[in-house]
Amino acid sequence: MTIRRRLVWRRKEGPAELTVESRDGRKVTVDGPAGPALADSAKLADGRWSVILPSGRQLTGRAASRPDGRVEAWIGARRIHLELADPLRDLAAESENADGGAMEIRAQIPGRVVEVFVVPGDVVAAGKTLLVLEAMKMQNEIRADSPARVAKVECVAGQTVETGALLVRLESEPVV
Amino acid sequence: MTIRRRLVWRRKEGPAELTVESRDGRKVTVDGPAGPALADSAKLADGRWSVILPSGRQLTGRAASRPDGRVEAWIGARRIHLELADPLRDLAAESENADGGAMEIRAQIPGRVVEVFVVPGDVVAAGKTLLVLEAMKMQNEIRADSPARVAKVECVAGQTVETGALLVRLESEPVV
Amino acid sequence: MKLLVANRGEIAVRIFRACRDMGIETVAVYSDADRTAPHVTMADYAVRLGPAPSIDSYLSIPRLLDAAKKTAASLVHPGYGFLAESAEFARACVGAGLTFVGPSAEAIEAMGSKTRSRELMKAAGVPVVPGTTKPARDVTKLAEFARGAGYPIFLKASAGGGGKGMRRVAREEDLGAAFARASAEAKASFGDGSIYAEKLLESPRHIEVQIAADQHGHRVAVGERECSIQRRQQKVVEECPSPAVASDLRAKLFSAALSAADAVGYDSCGTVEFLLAPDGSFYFLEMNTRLQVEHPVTEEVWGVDLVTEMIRAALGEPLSFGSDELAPHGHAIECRIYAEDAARNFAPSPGVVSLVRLPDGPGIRSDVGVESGSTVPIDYDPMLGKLVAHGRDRKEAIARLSRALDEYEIAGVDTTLPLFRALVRDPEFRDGRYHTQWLDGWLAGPRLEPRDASVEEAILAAVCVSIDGNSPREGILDRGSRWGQVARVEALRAAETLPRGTRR
Amino acid sequence: MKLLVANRGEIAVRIFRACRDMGIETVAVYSDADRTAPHVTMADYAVRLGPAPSIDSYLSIPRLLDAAKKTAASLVHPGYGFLAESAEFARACVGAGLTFVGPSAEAIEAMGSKTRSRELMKAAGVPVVPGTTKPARDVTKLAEFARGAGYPIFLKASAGGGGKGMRRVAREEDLGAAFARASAEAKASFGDGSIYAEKLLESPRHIEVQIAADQHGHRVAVGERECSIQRRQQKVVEECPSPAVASDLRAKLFSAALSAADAVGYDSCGTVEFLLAPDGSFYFLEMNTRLQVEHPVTEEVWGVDLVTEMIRAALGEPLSFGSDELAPHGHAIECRIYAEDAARNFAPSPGVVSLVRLPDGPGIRSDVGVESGSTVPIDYDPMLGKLVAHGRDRKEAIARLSRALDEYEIAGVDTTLPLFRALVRDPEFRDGRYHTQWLDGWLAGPRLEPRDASVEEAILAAVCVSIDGNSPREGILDRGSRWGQVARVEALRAAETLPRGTRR
Repeated sequence: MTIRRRLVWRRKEGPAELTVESRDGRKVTVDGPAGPALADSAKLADGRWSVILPSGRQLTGRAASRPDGRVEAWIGARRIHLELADPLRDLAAESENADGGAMEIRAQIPGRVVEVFVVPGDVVAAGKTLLVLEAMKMQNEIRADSPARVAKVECVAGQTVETGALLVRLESEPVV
Repeated sequence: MTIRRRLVWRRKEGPAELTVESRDGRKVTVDGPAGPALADSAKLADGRWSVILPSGRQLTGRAASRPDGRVEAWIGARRIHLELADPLRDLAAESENADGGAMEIRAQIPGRVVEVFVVPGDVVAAGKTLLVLEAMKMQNEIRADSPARVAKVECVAGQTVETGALLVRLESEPVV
Repeated sequence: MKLLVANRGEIAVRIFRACRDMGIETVAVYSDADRTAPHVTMADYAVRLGPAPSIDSYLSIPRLLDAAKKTAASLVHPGYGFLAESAEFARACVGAGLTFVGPSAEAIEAMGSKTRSRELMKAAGVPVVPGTTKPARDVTKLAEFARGAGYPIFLKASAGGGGKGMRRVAREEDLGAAFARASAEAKASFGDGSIYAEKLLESPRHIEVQIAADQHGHRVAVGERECSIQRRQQKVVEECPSPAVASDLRAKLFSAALSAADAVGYDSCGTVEFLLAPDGSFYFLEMNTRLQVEHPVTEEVWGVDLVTEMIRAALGEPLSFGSDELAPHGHAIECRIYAEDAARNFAPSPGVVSLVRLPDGPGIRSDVGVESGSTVPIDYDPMLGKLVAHGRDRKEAIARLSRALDEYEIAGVDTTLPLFRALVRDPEFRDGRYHTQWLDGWLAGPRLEPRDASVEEAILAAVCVSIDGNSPREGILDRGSRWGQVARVEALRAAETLPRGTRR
Repeated sequence: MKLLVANRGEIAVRIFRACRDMGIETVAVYSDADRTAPHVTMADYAVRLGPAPSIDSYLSIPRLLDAAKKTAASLVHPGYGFLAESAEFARACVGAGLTFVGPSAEAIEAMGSKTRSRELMKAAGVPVVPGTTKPARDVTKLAEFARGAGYPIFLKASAGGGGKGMRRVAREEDLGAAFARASAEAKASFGDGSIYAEKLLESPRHIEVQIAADQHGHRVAVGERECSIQRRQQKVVEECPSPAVASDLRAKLFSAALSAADAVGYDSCGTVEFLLAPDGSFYFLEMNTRLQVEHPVTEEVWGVDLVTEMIRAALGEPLSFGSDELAPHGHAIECRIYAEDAARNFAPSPGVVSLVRLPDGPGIRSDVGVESGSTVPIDYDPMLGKLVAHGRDRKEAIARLSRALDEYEIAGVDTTLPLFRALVRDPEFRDGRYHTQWLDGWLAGPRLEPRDASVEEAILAAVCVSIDGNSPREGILDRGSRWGQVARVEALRAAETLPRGTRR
């Protein structure tokens, strides 16, 4: 069973990509901000995971993702929060399109547009909710990742969308 | 899911039948030596079972049967042994045939006769091994349940037998 | 001999353990929500009371008495909360020929009414906090008192405690609204809406003295407990001994507590609560005529078994120790583990506890009422149990508590564990510099924001969510059910129709 | 600061807990059989040593030193068994610039050799059991001694204990064969086949004194332990205090133990073992220059943390208590829980522990090295951990131990739990009337036959096997795998090629 997962770790210092790769579920390579690290991973009977990093550092804990993209991780009584977006799971994801600068936000799975909060020309701050998309009975606010200007709005409230349908096109806000 | 199981509980005071019946796995009727009792039964996450009897008596424990027909039951650190034979599981079972007195031991599932220890005319005590029958890679000694005289031997070592094939016919030993 | 516990959760487990130690057979009662709860599956006998709501189960005196009759139980222990301070229940047990494990109904009644108990204390020369003498059904009496004693004042339900029916009133304008809400809450929790008012002391400490007594007139004060770490009058952490009580103050507290117990001829285990002002003066607050949640810290330091003593006393046997045979050793701290999310304003978090992994080793004791697979019903007080750490001194007790918290895992429901983890690292807590308002202020700060993940922790999380079955996609589905459940809870809470067992 | 534990299982967990209490980072080492063992998953760092066999992992000094270097650990604690009494390992650690948490290599060496230690004790005026002075490689010297001292005599490996390389010899004719087997066993366990002989005392009690010392010459005797419940010289149950030691005998034992420690300038925690004859005379047996399995009973009664004291001593800090500050309170009893079936002649029962459910509540402490899902490898000593009960007196300790056993569940492997359940009900045990040969005699009787089921128990079993997935038919299949496994073990045992870690 080969596993290959691309995760986006949204940190204060800016998003970082984590690629998780493993052929046997035991030797797991995690390519992160500090380069690739081979983690000797083992799942425990009670559902927790133990990883031993090349430095010998050992961590055992559990983590589960929440619909809002946040991952709730626990090591004993310590609760750790991290925004670990999985493009597959985020009902929409931004991708740099050809002509750079512009970011297209497309639906990742079929859903229904519940509400739209922006019109072309709006200038939005990072975290501003652009629209609410409903899929599998879960409502998910699609927010701007960084400050931008709304170039195009391709959907209206009540409209159902297919996977890949363009929802909003943003242009990075020229530094004024 | 309706469950109906007939178990033979081999006690010092002689075998007793336990019929277990339940439509929902929760209200379980166990018809035993002291008459039918409705046991409010619930399975716990760790695999143990809790039963509450009509008297209010509560027992929680775990039990698993072993190939030799014995059941190993545990209540905390207390180990309890009981011979809880399941005709289905005993590769052979005695049944009273028409003319009373005689008991026929038939194969319950297809197997191979490994060895035969008796010849017609032998007088056997309870527990004497009559033959060894192999099924599903398990060798199982088929023993006489009570003192008897071997009336007929219908199988030879090495012979494979079908379900229901007659192996040995015993006659209850006349009290001398 | 059989003992029936008219309670559930960790205190039922605690009392059954004392019964086993004494060779007494155990009878559990349960509502439909508790069929497979640990207190049921450990008991020798178990009797169904009724559906989940407390009024049809744990608060139903007729059904409790039937259960005792059915199993021929001769002893009944009420635990804490529910009917523990109901003189009616105590009388009903005695009326049914049962031995009630606790004080006499008269003692419960006398100490149960805040106003009557204060009169008794004044007569016995025990200092009391200035307050109204009669329980009031309307606000006028309270307004008069407040104008005399001066604000701020404190409104309290006269028929019960545990944070129910309590309101702080800083100014006269707020009195009317506060009274209405406090009275409604008291009515819902104790069936009696009468309220009384007290002068509010500025940042006092809550010190209580454990009393052990028998029916032969022996009464012993078994150490004090510090219970000032409270959230909205609800105890969260308790310690023994108190970091703020030196030996001379201790002697005065003990004798005041003993006078209180003598005043009602107390003959079981009970606790006399005081408020200790910064200037060292102390005032009688109330006497709890029952076993307290926090009794384990006293047991660990003083080496006594308070539940066994209660049962012995109920059976007419003498206390198994005199005050001269007792000596404290070390320091113990207890954390109450609630199924509430401290980071979301202590929103209750009912649901299925998918994993319980308890800490162990030197100095650690867990009295817990759930195990992996247990359900935390929405119908009762969401306390899962208590973590108790004992060390040679306060420093070692805190070090061991912190170590135990690193080993503690509860999954499936949110808990107050992260709150304790932050608390044991707080300098003021480590120095014992706190009082009854301290935690509310502390919680207002940004202390419970979970730390951002380190690179190593992010790698662990990535492995968990990627290799594991609960990858995000599935995550939504199974998460969905739980989040759906929390939404249901929020709705229920908002509607405040939540029939709660009283909280202790 | 990081501490590496050169050990596994419950003692590694125990030492890591002390490290956490002291704020020291923890480094675990593991063989391939222990990757997911609790001592690994709780540690801050973990380093693989090698494959399962001890010689390639826990007994490999080079690999242990590499692990310390890799993680920059500065402290090494050997635990018990494995390399705990290897002067070579102590020296290797010091040579690699590491701080060995334990006594000096010289003290280990001196006390490690049974014959040298006896010479030291004679010089220090401590009474010793009559025995050969030099370790013998052949039987003639031993035969000479035996003829002089008179049979029965006791053959012991001079390089280690824990029941390995030990044989009782009742008559001269049996000496040759017994010597051969004892020497072979000692060779296999400690790499040194030399044997020495001792006069065998009739039904003596095994009493040991705990010593705590630092590098500043402070040495304190911290109570005695009773360890007479043994099976073939292997401790099974230990108690503190001993039911057979009154205060005047205690004073004599303490001073003898302190002389032993002084004789080697002992500067860590250690234990001096004595044999107490029925007439009250006692003889030095040996000094264990390490932490003992049974240290928790001393910790519970004397309120000390012996592992923390060892680490402080290794760091050059003084003992945190003087003998005047110590006082015992109550009584504690420990049961060693082995993955062995006492009813089948203690046959080892390796395999997967499908369920571990530990008891808790007042007076109960579990130091355990497995959890649900853990594997019990066939390669090491099959001790899973220890159950410790503490009470105000011996009677309460036994009552609490019995209660804890009713809550204790270990499924998937056989354990010695049923043995303890029967033991706590035995009148002689309850009266403390036993000695080192008592248990072997007791085990010969029909005591461990599991009781026949009552009707109610049969109903429970019927429900389990009928409604549950594991109905008999499936029973065979999944049972098969485990029984297959036991067969494999029996074969291995018979071949005696079992490379065991030394047993304590």
